[in-house]
Amino acid sequence: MHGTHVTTGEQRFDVQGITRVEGEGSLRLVVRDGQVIESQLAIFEAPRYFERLVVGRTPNEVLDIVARICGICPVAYQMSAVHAFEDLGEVAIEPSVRTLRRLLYCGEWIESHALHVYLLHAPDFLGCANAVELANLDRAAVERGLALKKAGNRIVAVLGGRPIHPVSVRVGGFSKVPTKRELQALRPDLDAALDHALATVDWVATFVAPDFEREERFVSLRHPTEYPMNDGRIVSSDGLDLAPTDWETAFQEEQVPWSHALQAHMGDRVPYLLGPAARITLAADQLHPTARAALDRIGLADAIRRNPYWSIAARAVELVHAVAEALDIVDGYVPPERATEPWTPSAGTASWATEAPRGLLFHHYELDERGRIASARIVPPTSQNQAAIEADMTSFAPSILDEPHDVATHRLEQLIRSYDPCISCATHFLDLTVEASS
Amino acid sequence: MVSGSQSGALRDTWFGARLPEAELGRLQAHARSASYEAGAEILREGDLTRDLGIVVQGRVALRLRVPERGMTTVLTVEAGEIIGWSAVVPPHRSTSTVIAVVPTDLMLLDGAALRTELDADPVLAAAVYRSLLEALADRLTGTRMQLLDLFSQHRDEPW
Amino acid sequence: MTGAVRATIASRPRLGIMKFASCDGCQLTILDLEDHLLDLLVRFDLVEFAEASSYRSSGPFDIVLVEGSISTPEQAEEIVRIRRETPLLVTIGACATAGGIQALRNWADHDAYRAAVYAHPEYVESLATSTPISDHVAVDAELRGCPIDPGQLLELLTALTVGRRPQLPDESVCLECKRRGTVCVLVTGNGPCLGPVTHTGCGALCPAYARGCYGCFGPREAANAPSLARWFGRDGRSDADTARLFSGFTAYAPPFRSVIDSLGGPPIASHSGEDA
Amino acid sequence: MVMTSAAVPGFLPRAGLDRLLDLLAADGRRVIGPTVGQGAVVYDEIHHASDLPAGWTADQAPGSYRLRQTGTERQFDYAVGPTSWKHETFPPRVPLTIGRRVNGQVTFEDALPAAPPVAFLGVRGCEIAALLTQDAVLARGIAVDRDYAARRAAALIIAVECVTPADTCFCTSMGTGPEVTTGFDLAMTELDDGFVVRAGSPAGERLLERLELTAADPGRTTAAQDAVAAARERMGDPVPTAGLPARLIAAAESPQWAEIAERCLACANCTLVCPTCFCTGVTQVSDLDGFEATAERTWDSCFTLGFSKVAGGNFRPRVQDRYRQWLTHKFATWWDQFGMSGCVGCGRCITWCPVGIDVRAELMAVAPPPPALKAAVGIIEPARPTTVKSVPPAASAALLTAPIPLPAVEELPPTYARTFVAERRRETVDTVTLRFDTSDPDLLAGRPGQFVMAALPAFSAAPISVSRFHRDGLELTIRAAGAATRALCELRRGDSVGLRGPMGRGWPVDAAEGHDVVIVTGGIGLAPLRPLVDALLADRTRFREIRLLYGARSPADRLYVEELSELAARPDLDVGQIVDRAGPDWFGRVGVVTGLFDQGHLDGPNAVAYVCGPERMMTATVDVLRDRGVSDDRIFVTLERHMECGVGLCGHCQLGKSFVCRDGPVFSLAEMGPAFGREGL
Repeated sequence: MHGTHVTTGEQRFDVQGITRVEGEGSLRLVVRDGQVIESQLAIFEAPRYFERLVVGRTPNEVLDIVARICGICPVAYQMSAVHAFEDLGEVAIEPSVRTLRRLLYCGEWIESHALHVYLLHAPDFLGCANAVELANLDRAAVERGLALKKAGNRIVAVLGGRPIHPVSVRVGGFSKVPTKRELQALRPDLDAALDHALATVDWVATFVAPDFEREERFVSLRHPTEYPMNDGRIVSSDGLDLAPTDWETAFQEEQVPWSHALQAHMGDRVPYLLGPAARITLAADQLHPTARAALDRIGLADAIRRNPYWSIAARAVELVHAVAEALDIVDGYVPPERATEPWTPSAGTASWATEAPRGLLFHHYELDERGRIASARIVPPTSQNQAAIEADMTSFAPSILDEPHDVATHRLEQLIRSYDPCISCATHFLDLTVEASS
Repeated sequence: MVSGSQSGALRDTWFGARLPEAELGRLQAHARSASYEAGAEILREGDLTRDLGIVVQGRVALRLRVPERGMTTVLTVEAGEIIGWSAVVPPHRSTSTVIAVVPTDLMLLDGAALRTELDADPVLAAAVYRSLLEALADRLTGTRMQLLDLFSQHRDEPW
Repeated sequence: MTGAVRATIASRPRLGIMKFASCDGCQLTILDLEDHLLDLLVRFDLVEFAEASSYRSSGPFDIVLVEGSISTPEQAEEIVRIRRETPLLVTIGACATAGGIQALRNWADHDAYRAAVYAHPEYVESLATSTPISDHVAVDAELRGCPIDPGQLLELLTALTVGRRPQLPDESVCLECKRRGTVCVLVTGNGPCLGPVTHTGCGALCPAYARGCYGCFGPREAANAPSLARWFGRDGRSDADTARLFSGFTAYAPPFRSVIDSLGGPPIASHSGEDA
Repeated sequence: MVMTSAAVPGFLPRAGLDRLLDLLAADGRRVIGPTVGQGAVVYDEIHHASDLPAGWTADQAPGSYRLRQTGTERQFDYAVGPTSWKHETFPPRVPLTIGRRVNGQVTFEDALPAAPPVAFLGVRGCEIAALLTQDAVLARGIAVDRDYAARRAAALIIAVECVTPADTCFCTSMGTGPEVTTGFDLAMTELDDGFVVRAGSPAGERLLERLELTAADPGRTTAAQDAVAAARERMGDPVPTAGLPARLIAAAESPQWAEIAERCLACANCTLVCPTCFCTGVTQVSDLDGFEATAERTWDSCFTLGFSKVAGGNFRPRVQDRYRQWLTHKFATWWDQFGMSGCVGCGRCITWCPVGIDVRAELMAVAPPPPALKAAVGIIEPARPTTVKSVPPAASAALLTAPIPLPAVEELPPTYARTFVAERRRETVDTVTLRFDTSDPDLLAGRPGQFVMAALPAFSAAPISVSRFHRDGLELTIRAAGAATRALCELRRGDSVGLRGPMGRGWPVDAAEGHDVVIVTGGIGLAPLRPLVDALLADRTRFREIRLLYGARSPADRLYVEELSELAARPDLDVGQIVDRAGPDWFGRVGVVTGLFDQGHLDGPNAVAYVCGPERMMTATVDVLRDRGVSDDRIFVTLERHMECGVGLCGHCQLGKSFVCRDGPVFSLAEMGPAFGREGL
């Protein structure tokens, strides 16, 4: 549904219902006399009020509920929440439980990145409308993507029972932890997945990305010894350095009139970008050696930083990282003594940030004296990226104004997809009703 | 329709056989017989029902007009059974169209005269109403069974 | 007989997959049928699946799978339109079949909800309720669950290609627990479990992971939720705590809803976070 | 050193248990026994004695099970837990057949997995009784479940006497324990320092010899006996069983059923933990095109709604009906079916009921014993006929060669005769008649009223009445009522289908000899009566007047229209037809089928009636027949019930004491008694 309204001196690009993104969104760009006067990423996603839904619930109930914010990255929501509650309760989880949490997250990264790279994003580079068409061109590639995705899903399913909305994450650990044998059973799939992930890196490196560069402010977690995932400090490409509990000291959210969106920004109102490109830019030195070598081999580190279309390469490299790390964890696994550490809910403030596949995900809860949620704030990565996406659309616009309108519109849509926006995630913040244009 | 006075027949019908002897004789005066060719319309839905009828021989169909489906037969009445009970029960309008399916002989009792007799004679009324009630109850039971549409196929699943 | 949808490579039915208020997880389950995905998709003409394909269609369809609950005025109109466009409408997931977790707001003061999340609630248009699709239009079949089970989804799609009735039993989770050898967590005291009154389909997941079922597939036929609720209350559990057990992803489905009501409502109230 | 022999029990020191396990392993047997897992004593693979639940027991109460440590080294101090041996002998899912269908041609092949040797360690008296009970149902009746029989034959039974009954146990009342008396290879009694071991079969004797035990001294032997006796003492007799079956049947209309349904969740836990419940369904696992499908036998339960579903309806929609079916079957009709009780008193259904419904209390509430009986303690009806002998498990052939009441004529998995469609005739908009050519002698030997199971890969096998027998084939008239019947209706000439049968008991033709015959039917119900008409007319002189009364929805919904006209023209047969509604071009009767009785005289006391149609139609017809003086033993009806297997093994079609598929589908009203037309049976 590509709308086009060309008036004298004015070009409008409307995509009502961007496809191959999670959830329902639209974009609008209005250019008048060469100047971008409107650049909006809007979302037709009905609000579901999760921050309200969790009020009155126990922390463990919250883990089940917040997973439902997003079907693509439920683990991310469980992770930010569970770390927040454990931080508040000063629960010391066993190292092997902590490792299992990372493994669970690896599974989700693999599943989410494989989905985006193969089924949602790659069709753009190869001129296809979907994965079925892509399979007609290159069935082996799609099957490779599906195998990767399946490997990720299997990790989540072994640890949490099912790939979407897994059930085992509990404050203090897991309701049940796998046996050594159960994890070992993942190995054949993961071995194959590592080959697939490396092949993915080489495959996407052959793609031709539109010529577009800009300087971006990146934000991600950074940990002294690990690639950012569950733990670390919040850092930015221009020097920010915060504890994961302190996101609110540097960032604010505000509601913009054309959107249900609560857009996040830093004090200086300069947009910032989260996600694979940010992590690769800020923490490439922590990549698993196999992933690091793959990144070096394709030589796209710079392109990832400058050109948003190359986020596909960042995801491919992170696929290698997640599979390689998962293999290491499976091999070194020693089941914990206890699946769950005992824990008593208490009053206070619980907050934490982890790295969802799409970037930094911040949770903040106030708990009452019975340990029930009194208030909540959940800041998903897509809401934080929205301003950066709109700014990039503005920068990108001049390069497509001479293209035929539908080509230009398609380019814009592609640009949006390269950020892997997760609109369902953004439940509580996104729902832009596009103002009626004449 | 061919009409005639056939006074001997009422006693031989299911309806007549149940009447007390004295009353039977009195009703006999209001009885006449009628014959219909196959396809003849005996009564039309909505019309005034002038006679209570007893099928002596043949078969009549009770039909309702269903605009989407045309005329639908909902019941056939066989020899020995009654038609036109609305001749006795207000508002005396026929609830269906009655057609002779095959050549049919009816015994007809004049409705107005019958009603007058019934009002005047509790013994007759008791006997007639009882027979009518039984006939109607039978018909109601049958109608309920038909309503169940037992032989139809339930297809509430799309597969 | 006529009327049966049959999907083959030779005659591909027009398939639409769409969503309302939801997390996308049930649609994602379609893509999670990794091993069968490509073989399945060639048997359908996938004319609408915005999550995974750039082609769009507003109808007509032969089959529509709908995810999500109805929670805005536009959605309430759109589902009526879609129903007109398809002979076979299948709802997928707890949001579409029961209203989802967001249906908890049906007990609450909606304006208070909006104000709690948005500084400018006047910008946000949404219904006061989140309701299942079947509250708005007739539904031909449903896949339960939050999210739906990939096995059940494959069974549905396979049944459509083979031309048979999908095997989607409406029985308790307990049967599956017993078949897979999981010991009853309710009886061993490892937590309250909604399995006995919950619709099967997940493979009895939660008890196998050492926790009670939280009812994400919704009430099964003849779900005797009041009896189970009385049992939960037997060992000193408060009505409010029993109510919270039923106040999950299918809370608004009738037998659970009435139990919640009888126990004083779900933990979330419009005016405060108090639950009794 | 005195070596043990068959006659002399030996003593196995606790430390010697691993030697027993090693011997079993050396024989290639997997050992299944008790171990602690998931908060309970469950049966799982046992590799070492250390896998056993040493020092564990459990406190059991209605709806509650809690593990508890005893502080001793004893390994068998628990009462039965959530698992039963049927997980091994009758697994939850077993592939039966693989069906393939290519270009309209079907093939079926057996898919049963192998049954490798296994040993069950720690089998209790009540559990042996349960195994013997399932033997009677699944392996010793007129139909044999081959998978069960093979697994059972492959299992060595090592019993351990129960000396620690739970509060939920009542084997003493059911006459199944606690003493282990039969049906075992080895039986052990645990003492503080080891086990007194005795053999119960040749295989057990050989094993005992190889254990090279010293003879148990008299002190130990006595201690072992005392321990079991003490267990019996502790249990008492909580369920007076004298006269219980009759009392339960008499209580069919008790208000107590509805009261139980207030609490019962119909979750099916009781039936699945029950070691004797045997009901199963068949699940089809097919590829995307239905070219290949595996039929799996799957545990089912009479508590699910789908269990009693038939096309367009359900026979047990209410929970109270389902509970009544279960309890009545266990404690009453099981006797009629198998000559024994279906309950062994293990108490699992009590402990594992999520809301603690106690079957002992419900029995007493529904069918209270007469006051005199309550007083007379110890009057226990023999719960298990002594004629049910143990099955020597090590001798696998014994199970199948032991005397059984009737020759095993049917088996699961089923075998289907591939049969080809020779002719296809459309009867009505949704009904076709298919003529099949076959030389299969079984199929050709069918009798009027019998049915076949018609199977297409990927679809559940459908019971279809034979609508005509030919010298070289048979006809099936099929209405597209569901997916499977629709697929059958779509078959074309030359296509093949798997047929099995004929099955069930047909119309008793001889019963009509010398009598008037009235055949009353409606809709598709004419199909199973058509062979009866054929049979009557083939031997017309044996019968007096024959009247066929047929009701249909509309003239166009009638089957065999031309044939009916021909029949109506015969002087020796009276045909009445009636439809529920008709257009103006119909000159026949309109109304209900019972209205046809007014057409002429019915000499009730001299008549035999055959009735087939929707149940509501049949009850109305039976009312008229009885009113006209036809006696119940001369009124035959045919019943529709959910059927999965067709041979009395899946349990779905039970009606009171009968399996409709095997004992019916034709019954006389006299046989059915008050069950006919009653809600929820």
